Formats: sequence, C-alpha cells, structure tokens
Amino acid sequence: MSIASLDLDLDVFTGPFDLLLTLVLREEIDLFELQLADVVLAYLDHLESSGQLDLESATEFIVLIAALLELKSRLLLSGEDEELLDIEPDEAAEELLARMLDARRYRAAATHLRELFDAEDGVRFRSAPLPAHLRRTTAEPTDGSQDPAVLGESIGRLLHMPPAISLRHILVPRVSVAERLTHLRGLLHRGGFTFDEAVTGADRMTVAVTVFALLELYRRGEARWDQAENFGDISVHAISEPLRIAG
Amino acid sequence: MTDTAELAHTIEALLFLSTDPLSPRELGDATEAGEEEVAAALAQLAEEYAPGRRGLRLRELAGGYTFATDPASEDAARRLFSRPRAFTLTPAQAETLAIVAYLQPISRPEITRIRGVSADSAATTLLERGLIEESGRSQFGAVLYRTGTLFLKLFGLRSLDDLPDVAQWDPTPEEQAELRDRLLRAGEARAGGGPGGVEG
Amino acid sequence: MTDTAELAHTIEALLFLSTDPLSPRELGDATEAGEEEVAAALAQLAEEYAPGRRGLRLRELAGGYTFATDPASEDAARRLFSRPRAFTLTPAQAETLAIVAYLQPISRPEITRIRGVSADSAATTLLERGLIEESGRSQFGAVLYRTGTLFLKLFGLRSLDDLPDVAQWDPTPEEQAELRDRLLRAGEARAGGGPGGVEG
Repeated sequence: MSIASLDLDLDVFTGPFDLLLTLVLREEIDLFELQLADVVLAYLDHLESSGQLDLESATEFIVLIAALLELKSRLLLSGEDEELLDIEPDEAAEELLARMLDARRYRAAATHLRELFDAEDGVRFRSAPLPAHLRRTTAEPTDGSQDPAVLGESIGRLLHMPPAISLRHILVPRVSVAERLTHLRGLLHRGGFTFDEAVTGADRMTVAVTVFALLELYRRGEARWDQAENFGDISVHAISEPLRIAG
Repeated sequence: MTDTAELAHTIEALLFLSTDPLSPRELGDATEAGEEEVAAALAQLAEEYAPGRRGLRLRELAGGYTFATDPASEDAARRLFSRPRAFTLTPAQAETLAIVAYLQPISRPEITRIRGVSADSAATTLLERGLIEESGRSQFGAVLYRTGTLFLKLFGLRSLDDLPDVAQWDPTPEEQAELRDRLLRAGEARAGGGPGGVEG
Repeated sequence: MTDTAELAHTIEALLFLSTDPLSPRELGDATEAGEEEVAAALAQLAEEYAPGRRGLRLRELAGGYTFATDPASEDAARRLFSRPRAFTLTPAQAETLAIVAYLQPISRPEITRIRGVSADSAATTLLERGLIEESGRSQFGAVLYRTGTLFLKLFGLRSLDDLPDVAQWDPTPEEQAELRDRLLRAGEARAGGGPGGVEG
C-alpha cells in the first residue's frame, strides 16, 4: 500500500494521508492544530491490522512525517528568537528537498544492488589454501620496505581534535522543572487554576517546561485537569492536599 | 599444442589456485608472457568456459579474472556443504552499501544523514562481512568507509564503473519542481504567519 | 545435452569448490544421482581432464576425487605466489600499529578509545602477521600489546627510539600533555560526536 492512501481519522482531519499533506502545505490545516503523534499512531494501527511491514512505504512515511515534524518544530521556535532561525525558509525547503531526493535516490540504488546480488544467487567461488608445496615459497615482505612516516602521520591524525559541536541551535534552559513545580504547587495551594493563568506572560520555553511540571504533578497524583473543548481552558485541580516538598 | 593453448592451461591452473581474481598484468608477470598472449589465452578460456559449456564459468570481476560455479549446481552444492549462500542482505544493509558504493569514501554520520536513520548496525555487519572497509579519516576525524574487492565479486561487477549512474533514479524535474514548490509554500507560510499557541 | 554431461558439470563444480577429495558416494548424495550415473559422469570428467588436456587434472586420492593443478604450471604458480605480497597496511591497520608503536604496551580497549571505533579486526591481522605481539596483562586483566622484531625490520628501524618524531604531524604541538592523554582525549571527542554531530 502506498502511504498516500493511509486513512486517517484525526481531530482536525479525516481522510487519506496525501490529502492531509496537501491541506497542510496549502495552509488549509494549521500545522499547530495537527497532532503528529496521532498520525504516527494511525500508521502504527494500520501496520498492526495489515500484519505486514512494507519497508518501502514505511520509509516514505518516516521521511514525510520527519518533514512535517521539522516544519512544525520550526514553527514552534519561530517568533521571538529570530536569531536562532538563521536558515531562510527557502533554504530550509531546499535542504529538506535535497534530503528527500537523496534518500529516494539511494533507496532505488539499494534495490538495484539487491537485484545484482540476487542475480548472482548460486554463484560460488573457490576459497582454499594453497597446496603445501606451493605455500612454502610465499615470501615475507622485504626488510625496510615500509615507511615509518606512515606511523607518524597516523598518530598526527589521531591527535587532531574534532571541531567542537555547535549547540547554538539548542535553547539554553532558563527555567527548571523544579522551579515550575514549586510555582504550580503554590497555585494549587490557593485552589484550582487554569493553565493560561499558570503561564501568564511566560516565554515559550517556560510554557513548555510548565507542561512538563504539570505532567509530573499528575504522575505523582497531586493534580488532575479538565479541558471542556479543544483549545479551551485547561483547569487544574488538586487531588489531595499538595505535598510540601521543595521541588 | 600451440603456445596459446599451453598458456591457457597455465592460466587455468593459476585461476584455480588463487582466491582473488587475477588481473591480466599479474597473469603476465607469473607466466612471463606478453600482454597480447595473455589476452589470447584468456579469450580461449572464456570460450571454453562459456555459460552452459562446463560446470564452471570464467568471470571478469573486481578488476581481474576468476572461476565461479554455474548456478545450476547450487542445489547440489547446498546439499553437499549443507549451508546456504554466505549471507543475505537486509534492506538497511543494502541501502547502507549503496550509499557507500556511490559516495565512497564516506563517514558513518554522513550515511546516517542520508538514510535519515542510524546506519550503525548495518555498517558494522557490512564491515564484519568484508563488504565495506575502513579507508582513512575525514578532516573531522570520522572514520571513512569504502567498498572492497569482495563487494565487486559478490555483486558480479568488474569495477565500480559498472554501477549505473545514480542520477537515473532521481525523480523527474517536474516531480522535483512540484515537491520544491510545496515545501516553499510551507516555508512562506511559516515566515508570514505569527506564532500560534502551544497546544499543537 | 545428455544427463551424463549435465551431471558431469555439477560434479565439476562440486570438485572445484571442495577443499577435500569427494567420494562417489558423497557426489551421489549431493547430486541425487545413482552410483552408475556418477561413475559415468566421473569417467567423462576423467577423460576431459586427462593429463595434458587442461591446466587441471582429475585425481583419485584417498577414496575420492579432487582437482589438482598440472605440474607444468608450477613455475608460474611459484612466481605468482612468492612475489613479495603487496604488503600494504590498511588505514585501520596503520592507525592501530602506530598506536601500539608509540604507546606500548597498550590494551585493545585503549586502542579502541583512541581510534573511536573498534580496532579488533586490525589488531588480529597485525597479530597474525607478527607485527605486534602480546606483552602481559594490564592491572585490569586486559591483554597488552607491543611491537616485535619483525616490526622494526619491516620499517627499517634500529630501535623504537628511531620512530619519527610526532612533532611534524602534530596539529597542536604547544600542548604539553603526554601523548597518551592527548590521544585519549581526541579519541573520546571523536567518539562522543555521535551520528550527525561531528560531521553535521
């Protein structure tokens, strides 16, 4: 089966995968609203029900979903930290395109190699030691035939420090989960709160860390939340008296 | 017996003894015969061992000549040696091998970048089987890989030049243009659109 | 083609592949042919490979059949196989040998740490060729390696003191740290890069 016809039944979209891609690229569906994890889950469901893994379409799917993830993550990062996005959109698209073409090119080349390999099926080569009377005469390499400079060069290459990896594209966390836990516990202590209240005026990174903190509270059984509708307010309530542990 | 026939016999014996394919030059050095004589003897052998005439075939592989069995004997060989062909090739290994074959010398991180997923386990297996080998280091110190003689031998190639141009598998210019167009439109949307919520 | 000719082809391929003589019984089992058919095919092969007719002969040995080269080709075989083998170190072997030469005695895990990739196959080849040898065990029980006499002979060195001074290939000679420390640090930096990291 081609990935294009994978049927999806998502919150914001119902239909085949290729239509979804088209709608996303035409901006008729907001990538923000699209839960990519659900697309992956739908694909996994499809794999499970079909009972077989078609590597061709699996690769296609991974490349496409990776492209969507990349677009989405760039969307999420855009805005206030302009200097982080030193790649122009068309550059990014070209890079993405080049990568998709490369992957496709070498997948096809791999198919060709497998055909060559299969065509040689049943061809065997002889591999036997030389008969004893011929083996005796095998000459040792001559003295002084090797250049010691080869050794010095090898060591010199190994002394070479690789360039430091640039971490410029990774945000330096300015907030910690522990900090946000303390903050949320403070709000819980005063009764319930909505998620928007918890992150009023916060930057994107703080919002993200606050989500983690909230998940941590849930995991520890300190809080639960409700959301009446998609993108509506998320209201958070204490399950029991919050534990007073400094994060 | 003519000289050519005699030389062909000697070459036949040498090819039988050698594990690796032998180049006309090596054969000439060993038999102390000239280039043209070797070529004539090889031509005679090629005729005698043409497909279907014997249980063996003369093959030109990996820059030299070697004998290989006719696939017709494979069933019997499998019964006798009670093991199938040396190995099979998984899709991941085939892909990694294709990338190394076409882009050699190439480092693992580069292979990974092209495949989009790690090539470590496939590369390790290919190394162990001798299909790829180390070939120095990149300027950043990463180990580079290339294919070796065994690769050419097992895939029936005389040299890397026998591999078809990889560009033949590129999508048509129209397909590329369409893909580029789609990606660019998404890019413009990104540049123009304001930041949304985090609910995505 | 007659059945006998076909069977003779298959038997020819089996004898070619097998290192040991094959008995008519083994040949019959592998080809699923009867005793008489095998005998007929062997008789045909014996005729085709009669002395003087090819570069190989069919010989009956130790209750079985095997191919052997015609003695007439022995001089050529000697020239081919006794040529000083093109003794070239692969990049992996050169690196491993250099590390052992400069830092001996040294263990395999340390060599691997410096190279950033496994040195096992290279070390094994160097051991087999006698270029390096075992030299006791480290305090952690790992086998240690050092270079041997053959190494000095092949590289034309009077002693290890004659090893070339690294200074001319040293990218950062101002660093005073010991060679071993610096090699280990560089190796770990390379290994730590991970896929796409260092090269990306």
